[in-house]
Amino acid sequence: MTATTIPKGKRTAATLPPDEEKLKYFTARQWQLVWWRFRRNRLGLLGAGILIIYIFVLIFAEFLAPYGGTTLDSEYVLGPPQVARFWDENGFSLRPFVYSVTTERDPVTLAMIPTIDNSKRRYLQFFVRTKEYKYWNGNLIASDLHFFGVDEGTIHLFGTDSLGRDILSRTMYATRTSLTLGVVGVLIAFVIGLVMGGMAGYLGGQVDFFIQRLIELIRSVPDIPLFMGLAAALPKEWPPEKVYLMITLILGFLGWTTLARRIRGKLLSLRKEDYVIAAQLAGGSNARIIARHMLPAFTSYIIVDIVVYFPYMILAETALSFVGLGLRPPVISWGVLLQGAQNIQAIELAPWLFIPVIFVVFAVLGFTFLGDGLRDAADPYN
Amino acid sequence: MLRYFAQRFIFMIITLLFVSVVIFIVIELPPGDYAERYAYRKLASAGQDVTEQDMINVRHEFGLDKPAPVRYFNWITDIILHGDFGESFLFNVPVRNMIGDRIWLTMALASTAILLTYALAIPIGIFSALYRHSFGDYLATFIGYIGLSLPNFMLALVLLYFSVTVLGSSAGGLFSEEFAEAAWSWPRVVDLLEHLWVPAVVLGTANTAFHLQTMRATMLDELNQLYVDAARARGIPEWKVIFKYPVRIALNPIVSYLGFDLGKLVAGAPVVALVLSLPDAGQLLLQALLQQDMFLGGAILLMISTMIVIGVFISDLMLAALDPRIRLGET
Amino acid sequence: MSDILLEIKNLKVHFPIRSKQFFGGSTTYVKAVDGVSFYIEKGETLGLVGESGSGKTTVGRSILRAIEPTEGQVTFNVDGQTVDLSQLQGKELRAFRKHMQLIFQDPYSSLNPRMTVRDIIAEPLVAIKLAKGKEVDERVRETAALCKLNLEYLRRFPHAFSGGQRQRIGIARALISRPQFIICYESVSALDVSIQAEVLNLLMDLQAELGLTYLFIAHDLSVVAHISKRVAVMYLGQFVELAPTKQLFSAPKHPYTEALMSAIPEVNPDVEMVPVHLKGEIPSPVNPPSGCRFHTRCPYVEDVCRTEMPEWREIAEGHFAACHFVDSLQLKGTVTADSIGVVN
Amino acid sequence: MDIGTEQIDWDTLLEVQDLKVSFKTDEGIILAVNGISFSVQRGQTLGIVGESGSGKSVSTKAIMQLLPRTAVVDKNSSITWHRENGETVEITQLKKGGREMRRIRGGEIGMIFQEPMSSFSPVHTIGNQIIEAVLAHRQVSKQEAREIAIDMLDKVGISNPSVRVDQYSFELSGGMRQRAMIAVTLSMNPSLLIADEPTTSLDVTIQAQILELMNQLREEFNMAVIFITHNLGVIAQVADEVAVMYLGQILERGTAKEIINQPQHPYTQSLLKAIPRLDHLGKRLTAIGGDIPSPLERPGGCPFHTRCEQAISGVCDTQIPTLTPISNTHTVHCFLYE
Repeated sequence: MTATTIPKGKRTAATLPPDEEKLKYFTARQWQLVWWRFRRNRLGLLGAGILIIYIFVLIFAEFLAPYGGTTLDSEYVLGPPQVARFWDENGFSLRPFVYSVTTERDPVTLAMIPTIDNSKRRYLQFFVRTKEYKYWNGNLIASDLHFFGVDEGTIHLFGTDSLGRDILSRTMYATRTSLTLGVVGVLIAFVIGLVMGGMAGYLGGQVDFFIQRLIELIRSVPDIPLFMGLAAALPKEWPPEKVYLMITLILGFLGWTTLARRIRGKLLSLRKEDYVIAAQLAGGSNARIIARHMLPAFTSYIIVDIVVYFPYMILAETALSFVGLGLRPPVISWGVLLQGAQNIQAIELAPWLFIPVIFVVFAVLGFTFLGDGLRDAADPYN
Repeated sequence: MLRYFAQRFIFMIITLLFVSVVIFIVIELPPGDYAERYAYRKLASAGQDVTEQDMINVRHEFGLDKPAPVRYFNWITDIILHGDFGESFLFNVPVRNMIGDRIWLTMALASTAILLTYALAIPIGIFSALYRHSFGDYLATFIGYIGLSLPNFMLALVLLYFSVTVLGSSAGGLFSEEFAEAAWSWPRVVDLLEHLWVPAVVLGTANTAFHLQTMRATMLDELNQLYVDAARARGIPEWKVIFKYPVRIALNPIVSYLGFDLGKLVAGAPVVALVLSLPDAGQLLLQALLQQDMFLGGAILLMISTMIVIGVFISDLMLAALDPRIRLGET
Repeated sequence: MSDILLEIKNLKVHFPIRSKQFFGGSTTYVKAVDGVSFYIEKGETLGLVGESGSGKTTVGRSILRAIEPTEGQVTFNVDGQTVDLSQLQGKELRAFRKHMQLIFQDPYSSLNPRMTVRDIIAEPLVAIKLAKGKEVDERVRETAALCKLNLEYLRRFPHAFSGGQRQRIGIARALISRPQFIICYESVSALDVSIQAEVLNLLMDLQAELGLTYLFIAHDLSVVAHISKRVAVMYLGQFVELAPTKQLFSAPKHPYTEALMSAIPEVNPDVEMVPVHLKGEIPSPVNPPSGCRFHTRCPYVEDVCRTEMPEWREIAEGHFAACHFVDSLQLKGTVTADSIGVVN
Repeated sequence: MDIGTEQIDWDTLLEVQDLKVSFKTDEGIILAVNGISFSVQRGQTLGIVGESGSGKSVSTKAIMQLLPRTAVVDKNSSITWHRENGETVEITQLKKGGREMRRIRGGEIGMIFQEPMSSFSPVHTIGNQIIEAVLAHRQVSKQEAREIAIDMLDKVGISNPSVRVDQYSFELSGGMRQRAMIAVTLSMNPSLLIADEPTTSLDVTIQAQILELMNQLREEFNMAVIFITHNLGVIAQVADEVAVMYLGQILERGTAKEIINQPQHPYTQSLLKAIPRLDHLGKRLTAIGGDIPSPLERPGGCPFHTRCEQAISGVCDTQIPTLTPISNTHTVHCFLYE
């Protein structure tokens, strides 16, 4: 065979001119190589960046959100987003401010109408102490420190919903719910997939045959309609936590066949790899071969599969909750938030109710970019 | 070939059985049984008290006192032999009458979405692969990313907003007012087609993005195959080389996905139906599920699933027709 | 006769092929190796040649029990003891692996890319706990030096190396447990011509130095002839001929050997290649032909060949063949007897 | 080039002058072929021998304009094709997929590849691909083209051609596939056949059959052949003239007998000493030290100087040796002979 280009596997460090660079490359471990390749992928880095922000929000929601998820502001119902500004006709201010709002009752409809008072500035303050919260629903840390607030009155950067709840705060809590649900769902899918795929791929024979047929069968069953049926069958009177748990389980079951297939396929191909056979012929025990030779080889692929799988989870939860079959209030999730915006009137009257969808889109994009970037970098030896 | 056909056919039957069992379980899952509701609805609405004896009578009447396998058997034989899906507790009429055209509307919607998907994804995918790293390729990739990450109800709302504000008419529904309750006629079909494109676009977008990516990736693989160079070395015109060989082979995975496409589209149907207020099976399914009208919901699920499973079977056959390696049992 | 290291008796490897149907279906067998017997002497190189589908790969792997043989016996004479390999199980088998190793064909896929050269070479020692701590490092260094590997390379990963160097790493790994027996499976065929010679020389030097015994499996007859003392020829799962290299190449006794050797393009423009014409294609090992397996393609076929399987017998000292007409056929070798020197 | 002045009785079909091909990669520019020149005469077989990375395949792909988009052919390179009717075409000036180039591809220069399996489309029958080729180059009807296809399959020794014509490539064995590939190529009646390692993936007995078939067909069709291989045995058997390539350059050219019996270049010499030969059994092989340099670290001067035992320091590593004639038919690029 005459190579016209250098196959990547055979790529030597010739490209790194100085000798030290070369040596660095020659002695680089797998994750080092993966990282070197990954960091050249801009979209991948962008995805990772987006997700880091999400994780930050997920962990510090109480601190970052100016209000609680269910705090009502009767002074500002269905109010549009307030814009933080640095200057207006009255001049420039180093500290950002919003205008204050006064509410009056409409004498005819009796609805509360907020009006913005351009003359009064409410300055943004950082690290304010306002309402106390207990961290992470538990009693671990109690604090009243919030990232920001205003000196007087209220601030709603994303506006409020029909009950006067702050959409920014709710979006942050929803991020926590939806992402953790995704994580648990993916974990369930992954564990089942790993067990089934692992058994099929490693044991082979009858077990493999049976599991493969099972997967084939399950895959030919249209999954989402069935899961909608299952979700609908959940008793209405169940508490939100139980519904959350069941929805997670249902979503988890949604994906295990794909993961199991991939794991099986990878294991089968690994079992035939020369270096794995070499390890067997060296007298290595099964445990050693799995731990030392097979697992390191497929960890990176599994990570990619898991990352790539998240978007399905997120979108499925959003869609299920949106139509009312998934999570239900008082749980706050992206899908639940968007329930309030099911029709055209909502768009016309209060378009800011859709702000949470931007978070959904960016989360999905983040996972997709990261997944694609990782996939390209995952196998530095090919 | 015959053997392959038989194999796929048997597999289809097994799948259908499996699906029907799962749906039966779903139907029976909610707490309380049909008898309770039936009895309450019938007797309580008439102002009578429901006694234990009434319950037992009703249970016996509907065969609900029999063990689950027998109930399943009765349920499925009623469906197969008499087309009897039970009674909708929500509407108090036989499920069969409820579904009517709706299932066909859903199918028409799904088929339109699939056609739309193919019409967009295949040529753009080919273009992207041929002009890799061009501006058009990047644009297609970008649109693909967006298409995959936008929840379809969001897209529906955006299109709705657009049609109301810009076009001045609502894009909702499947028929104009004058045809909504009319009998089937040619103008009604035309009217349907005029309305179909919005939900079809909404349903098809994510799938189009997915197929676009698949098409592009397989095309890139196939373009590197030796047989492409071999064809060029025979002096075949470039367009013919591309369309006769790599394009033809890259179509195989798309065809093999037909069944799954149907599944994905049908799954999205209830959501879109809700936003666009479509009078199709998706909307009815959603209503039934939300109200836990399980006989109605189960019936629609069963019909939809059957169509998908048949779709999978057909795509298996089409793939065999397209790919001699499968037809001749090579792989 | 010198000591016998390894004896293989009636080795059979049949692979079941299950149809991909949903319901069972009947199981058929690929008879990859179907009754092979031979021995290997201590310190010699036995060459094994055959075309694709002949079963030479399976013979090698089943001797090492990388594949479980269906039938047959493999006995090893090691440290004054006779060990029946087919009786060893689990831990015993793993411990015994220090006596026998394999050098792979592909220098790229046979090294775990995630391990340093040091760890790759040390693997057999560590896997069966033959050494610990510093001793491992010492033996790795010693073995690497033996294989003419630069010791600075030990902390590098395989991706730093070219094919030739990688193959040396593979050889070092095979040698570290100081095995007596090594199977070289196409160990030089993936290498460039100019690199191949170096590795062949290394293998021969190591053999001389450490008294190794090789089973050298390859499709390139010139390479096999160069390194082997005796050569066996396989066809469709069976041995057809086995003889000292010189004898086999100058006076083959089986028509298949003759055909095979006549097909070698010699590096000599003055000698025109006159290949023996074989009819048809190599039959499927699922349904091998009756009688002599070569009869469907043999230019000298007679009726008896179609029905009766020829006996595998020793026709001269150390020269075995399986053909009904061993004594009557006048077959042509590719070289004259005196043009061959002594290799081993 | 003064080679070939003695062989005026053969008309030159193809002349390659100073061909340079480079590739743009992420790691930098790879000079795959660095200024090679050769010519092919009607009815003759030119063997190009070289190890991996020598650029032998790239040069023939350049002739067919089959190089990938990342490849750049130097402006000063010239590939001249002489038609049967005396016309001369400069291939480097032709549009890649243009009409003229397509006429040459297949119709005038045919090509067969190393992997007969992947040279055929898996979803089209063999006949379909032969008929397509015939129709592209000959004015015949579909029915006639099919007859030509069956006839060709018969000619290349495929039994039962009227059945085989409707089969797919995966239904044939490796040897049969390569025969079918030859049939596709010959059905267009080219005057030059480029064979890129056509027997490398085949077993020896099959290789022998294919080589024999090619020899026989070459005579019957009076074709010229460029035969690329890394196997010196095959070269010795098929080639009239041999070019030895190393790292994108031709180091030595001559008749097969000259190259194998009196090699001049140190690389050719060591190559011949490094391969086990049945007529030299028992002699220890002389290995060539070192590795083939990475294409990204191509040495300056003579490309072989890093591994050459006779390298003259200060000369071989700085200057590129020019062409030195050894005989009328034999030339070498080496300072030892300048």
